[in-house]
Parts: sequence; structure tokens; C-alpha cells
Amino acid sequence: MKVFQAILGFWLTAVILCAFLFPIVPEITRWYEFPVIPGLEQKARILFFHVPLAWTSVVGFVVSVIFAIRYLRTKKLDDDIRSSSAAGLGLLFCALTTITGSIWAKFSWGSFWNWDPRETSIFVLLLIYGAYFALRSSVQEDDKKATLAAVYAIIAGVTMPFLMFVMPRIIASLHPDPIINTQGKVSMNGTMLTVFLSSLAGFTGLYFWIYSLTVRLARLEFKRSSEGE
Amino acid sequence: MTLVQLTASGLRKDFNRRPVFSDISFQLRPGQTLAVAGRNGSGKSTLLKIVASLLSPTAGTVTLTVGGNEVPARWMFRHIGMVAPYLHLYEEFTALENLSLIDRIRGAAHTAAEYEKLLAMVSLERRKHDVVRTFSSGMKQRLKYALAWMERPGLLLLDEPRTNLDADGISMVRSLFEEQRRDGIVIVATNEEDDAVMCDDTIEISAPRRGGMPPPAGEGS
Amino acid sequence: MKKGGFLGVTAAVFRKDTSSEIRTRYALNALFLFTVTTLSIILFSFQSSTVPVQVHAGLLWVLIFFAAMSGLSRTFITEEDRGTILLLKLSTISTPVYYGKLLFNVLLLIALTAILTVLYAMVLPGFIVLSVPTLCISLFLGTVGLASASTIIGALIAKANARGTLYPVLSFPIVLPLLLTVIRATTIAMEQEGWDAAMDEYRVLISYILAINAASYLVFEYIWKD
Amino acid sequence: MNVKIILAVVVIIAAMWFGYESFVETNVEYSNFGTAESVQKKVQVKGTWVQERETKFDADRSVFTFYMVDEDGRLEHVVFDGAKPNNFEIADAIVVKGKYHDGSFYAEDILTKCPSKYEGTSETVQKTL
Repeated sequence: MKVFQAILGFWLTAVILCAFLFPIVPEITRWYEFPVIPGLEQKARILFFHVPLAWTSVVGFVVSVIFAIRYLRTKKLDDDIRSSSAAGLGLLFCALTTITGSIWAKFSWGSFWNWDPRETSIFVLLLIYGAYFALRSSVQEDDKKATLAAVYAIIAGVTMPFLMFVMPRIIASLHPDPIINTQGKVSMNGTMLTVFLSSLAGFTGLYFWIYSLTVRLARLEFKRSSEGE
Repeated sequence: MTLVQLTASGLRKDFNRRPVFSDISFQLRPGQTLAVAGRNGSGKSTLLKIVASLLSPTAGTVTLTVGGNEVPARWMFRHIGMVAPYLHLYEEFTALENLSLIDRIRGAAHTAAEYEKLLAMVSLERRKHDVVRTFSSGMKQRLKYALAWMERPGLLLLDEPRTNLDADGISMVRSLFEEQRRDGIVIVATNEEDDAVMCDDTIEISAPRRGGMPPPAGEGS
Repeated sequence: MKKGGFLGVTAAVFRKDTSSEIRTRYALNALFLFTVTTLSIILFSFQSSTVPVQVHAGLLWVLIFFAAMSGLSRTFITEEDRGTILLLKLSTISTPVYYGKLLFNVLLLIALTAILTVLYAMVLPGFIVLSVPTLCISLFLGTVGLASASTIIGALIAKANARGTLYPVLSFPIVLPLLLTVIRATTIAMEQEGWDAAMDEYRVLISYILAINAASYLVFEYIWKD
Repeated sequence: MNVKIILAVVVIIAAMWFGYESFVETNVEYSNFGTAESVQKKVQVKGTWVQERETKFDADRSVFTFYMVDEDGRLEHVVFDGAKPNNFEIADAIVVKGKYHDGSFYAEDILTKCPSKYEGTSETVQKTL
């Protein structure tokens, strides 16, 4: 664990330094230079944070649904702790994605919010997370809370993909094609791609590190409240 | 009716991780009756609900066997009749409709004559076409007995059996009780000495810790 | 239908709910008042101004959505509130209860949607439909999907507190893909002829209905127990 | 029990695939200048800026005008009540929202689609410029 923390800390520091400090030049001559992206210039750097954040918020949702399913099968409250911790972190990352995306949208598309399909999808994911916690807070009894929350996470997990493919037909997307797209082609400069993928890996690592801390904390609180009074 | 055998072993129930009761085990064969006693809030109703498979225990198992075959928990209701204060009737329907609608939902179809007989048994035959909303609480209690008795269950669960009943009603309950104990099982949760002495056996439940548990919201005693 | 068969029990639950609704009119009264008040508000605010086609389609579905929310959650909530859910649990298993109530909700919402649409078309002359078959298919599929989502959310809500505020919060993200698709289909019905102009929308609606019902079937058992 | 779960999961996945397929088959719907002219309502038109034609910003009235070609190749004069948007020149595509009347498209909003290529080779730069 200690080793993992150290590596993660070093890794993310390196990623952040590279993302902010590598110069953006018109003609690349050295390995540490980023190309000029017309229309983005310095703003291109947000790519290294926005996309990994979006990615982790989806990871959070998927982890939450997986443990929700497991809770319903095992009825062990520990699975509920994992599920709700994953959702809590997912909510945080989802909010950060929305904010970074909205800032990017302002400078690239001209408005903070345009109900672009991606914006709508991430907004609805935010709503789902919100609803999940609203439901949890309205039930007092542990088992019931866990069951209802798990059921809601699963129903939302089933309907969410529909939104992702329905939305783009309602409004055209201005959002760039996904970096990791279906054609298997990556249109990115090598240095940028390396930093980007390192950032993706770093944020995923960060997610799972915070996740393990949250789970540990929740378990301790759980234990304390069972022994309390 | 079918001969049933009931085994409860190591039952424990926690509400929000605080134990209501723990380590309750018993075994009942046809003809045996059991009283569950304990102070208010000690979890008598909770235990009954667990036996009826309406609640799942935190630990332990309830097994119901019919003719030597174990009944899966989700099908246990077929062999159970229950009367309890927290069990409510459809107030917008008449006594007769309550019987026939529930009968259909149970997937059975008794004849009109059988409904009449049941209603006569609980002395409601003259009010059978009145909606339950107009009933007194004692009459509602009587109708619950008719519903519980309809399928001639192997296992009869009575929570506070004499709630709201007059002397006539109590003697009706007694005769049902005697009828059931001939070849069935009865479990009675009660605060009353009189009910407990009728039974072969009594288990006293109490919270495993000092300072009894407050009952969970919406529970009877 | 064999005695105790799945369909027989489902029909019995449906019958019980229907007769109960006829006696008590819990949902019907709420729905009727809702329809009258919202329609008159729309009528007053539009007066004689012309409104774009999409606004009509959207408005109609906003009406149906909120009507569904005010009426359809009741089937499970009344059982829970009145303590009759235990009687049901002592009488049958989860699946027929779920499907009985789903059937009740679907039929109730179909009737409501039909009345609402006719009233809407009568009071708002701007609501002109080029393809009645497209409209009917869209309304039907949208209604079935909305009722399916409302039923499972209603079952969830019945177990929680603060239901009034929780219901729209929980259902909106779930039904949004359905609403967006069906509004599009309704718009197509108003703009284009031929029943198959909205074929892609039908496909999305059908797949939504299948997916949410399969998921509900899997999870309802867990809500039912405890 | 397990058979039921597998069956239900298969139904869910099949349903999603069925819905997804119908999405892949149809393209994103944009209006073009042709429909914009005929429907008299607010539409979204996607196209590209024509740099050869006159593009100017009238600072006094704060009106930005330019020419744009829609995806069907129809050229129209676009009037936008506001300043030139960011990235206008280098955008992959431009989406204008507004109404068509009297020979011009009056945009209420202009959105510029940002490039989805992060290569920055001179070839890409040439293409977008």
C-alpha cells in the first residue's frame, strides 16, 4: 500500500508537470513538445484532466452497479459499503467533469451550457447519483437502505445507455469524437498521447486509492456505530 | 390440510446492527403449540414475521417441511395462516369480497358455501355484504381469523390473538386453537398469561443487551 | 388458466386493484383534477398564439409524465400505507403482484393518455397531426414504457420516506431517454405522413420497454422481501 | 432461478443492442438551408465557413456577417447579432441556430465544433484553416 501510494504520488505529479509545462510549439523538434492544435492552443491542456475525470466518473458508476448486484446476492452490508463508496466518489468526479467540461465548452463552443448530448448525458449521470443518495437518506434501516439503493442503481444502469444513444439524435454533438473511439484510430500526437494515457492511468489509480480509503473509513464508521452506546 | 414441521435454529435479528434478539431455536411438530412471551419491544412480532418468512433473519434459518420435503421460503405462505394487529384488510371491500379476492390471489377457489361457512364461524354472516371500513375493530379481528383459517394452514401464527375481541370472540379463538392443535402447529405471541398457559411450551425472548431495544417503527409489540 | 397458475394470480391481483380503484378512486380523482387544471392553464397561457409543433409534442408528454407521476405510484404506496402489503405477502409470491400492478398501471395510463390527447387536440387547435397511426403507436409505446418505469419506481418509493419529493427525483433520469424519444416520435406524427416515418423511434421505445421490464423482473423480488 | 436471471440479462442486452442498432443506422439530424427556408422556424444548420466570400464585423451595430455552405452544398449569407465567436476561423464545422428570411439566415447562436484531432501535423492545420 505504501509503495503504491508513493508510486501514485510520483506518477500524478509527473503527469501534472508534463501536462502544464511541456511547451506547445508549431513545429515539433524535441520529444517533450506538444503540437499546436488549431483553436485550442493552451486550452488543449484541459484534455489531460477533463477526459480522465469523465472516465473515472463512469468507472465509479460501473463499480457501484457491480457491488449493488453483489449486495442483492450476498446481502452482506460490506458490499453496500463498497457500492455506496464507489457512487460517492463517482458523484465527486462527475461534478468535476461537468465543471471542467463546461469551462472547456465556454472557450471552444462559445457557451457554458448548450445541452450538447455529452453535456446532457453527464448531467443525467449527475442526477442519477443525486437521486441515489436522496433515496439512501430517506431510508433509516440499513438493510432496506442498501437494498433499495442497489435496486435503483441497477435500474439506472439499465436505462443510462439508452440516453447515450438517444441523445445524439435529438441534438447534434459538437463534442469531439471520443479519444478511444470505435474505429480504433487514435488521432493524437505521440507525446500528447503518452501524457494523456499516463493521466488516464494515474486518475484511475487515484480513483481506486481514494476508493479504498473511503471504503476503509466507511467500514470503521460502520463498526463504531454497531458497537456504539 | 397438510402436516407440517417447523424448525427454527439460531435465529437472530438486528435492526441497524443492534440486536433485537439472538439465538432462538425451536422445533415444532404437528400437534405442538408454542407461546412467545416477552416485554413490549422485545421482538415477539419480529420473530413471528421471520417465522412467516415476511422478514429475513440476520442469522439463522427457518425450515418448514411438508411431508418430509422442505418448502422454499418464498412458497411458505401457502402453509401459513396469520392473525396480527399490523396485518390489515382491504377496507373498501366487503367481508365476502375480502375473502374471495384474497382467495383468488392465493390461487385457490373456494365455493360460496365455504365462504359462508367461514363467515358463520366468526359470526359475521349477517354483515358479509358490508364494507370492512364500517366494521368495529373486533369485527375486523374476526374477519382476519376467517382469512387465516380459509386454507386450513398447517402453521397458525397468532400475534396478540385476543386483541379487540369480546368474550364470544375469545371463545371462538379458543376453539380454533384447539381445532388447530389436533394436527397442526400454533405459535402465539402474547403478553397475556392466559394465552401462554394454553400452549405446550413457552419461549421468553429478551434483547441480548441491557436496556431493551426500542421497537422498530411500525411494529406491534 | 389453471388454479394458482401465474396468469390466474396476476389476473386476480389486477382485478383486486381495479375494483379497489373503482371503489376508492384514489388515483382517478387525482388524475382527473390534474388533467383539468393543467389543461386549462395551458389554454389560458396560449390563448390564440400559434405554437411550434415540437412545443405541442413536448407539452403533451409533459402532461402525461406528470399525470403518470401523480397517479401511478399509488398502487404500491396504498398497500404499504394501509398495511395490506402483508396480506398480499401472505397470499402470493412477488412476480404476479408485480405484473398485476404493472398491467393495472399500463391500462390506467393508456386510458388517461387517450383522454388527455383527445382533450388536448380539442382545446388546442394548433395540434394538427398528419399521421394518426404514428401518433397512436407512439402514444401507445410511450405510455407502456412510462407505466413500466413508474411501476418499479413506485415499488421502490413505497418503501422510503419523503415520497412526494423523491418520486420525480428518482424517475426523471430513468424516463428521460424514453421521453426524448417519444417526443420525437410525436413530432414526426405531426409533421410527416405514413405510420413508419418514426420507425427508429419505435425501435428505441420497444427496446427500452423490454430492457426496463426485464430489469424490474429481476429486482422486484428484492424489494418485495423485507 | 439462474436460468431466469440469464434469460432476463439476455433480454436486457438484446434490447440495448436493438435500440443501439437503430441509432447507428440513422444519421444525426440537421436541417439544411433548404428546409430552413421553407419551415419558418428555428433550426440548426451545420456547415463550413466560406473564407473566399466577404466576412466582416460591423462594430457599430455589433453584427457579424459571413457566408456559409451547408452539408448539401448550398451557400447562404449568415447574419449574427454579436461578435465573431472564438475559434471561428479554425473550426472543423460551424453550427448556426436561427431562422431564415429575406435571403439571409439570421443566427441567434453560433457554435464552433472543435477539432477532434490532436495531431497538429501541418496537414491537419492546412485542412482546418
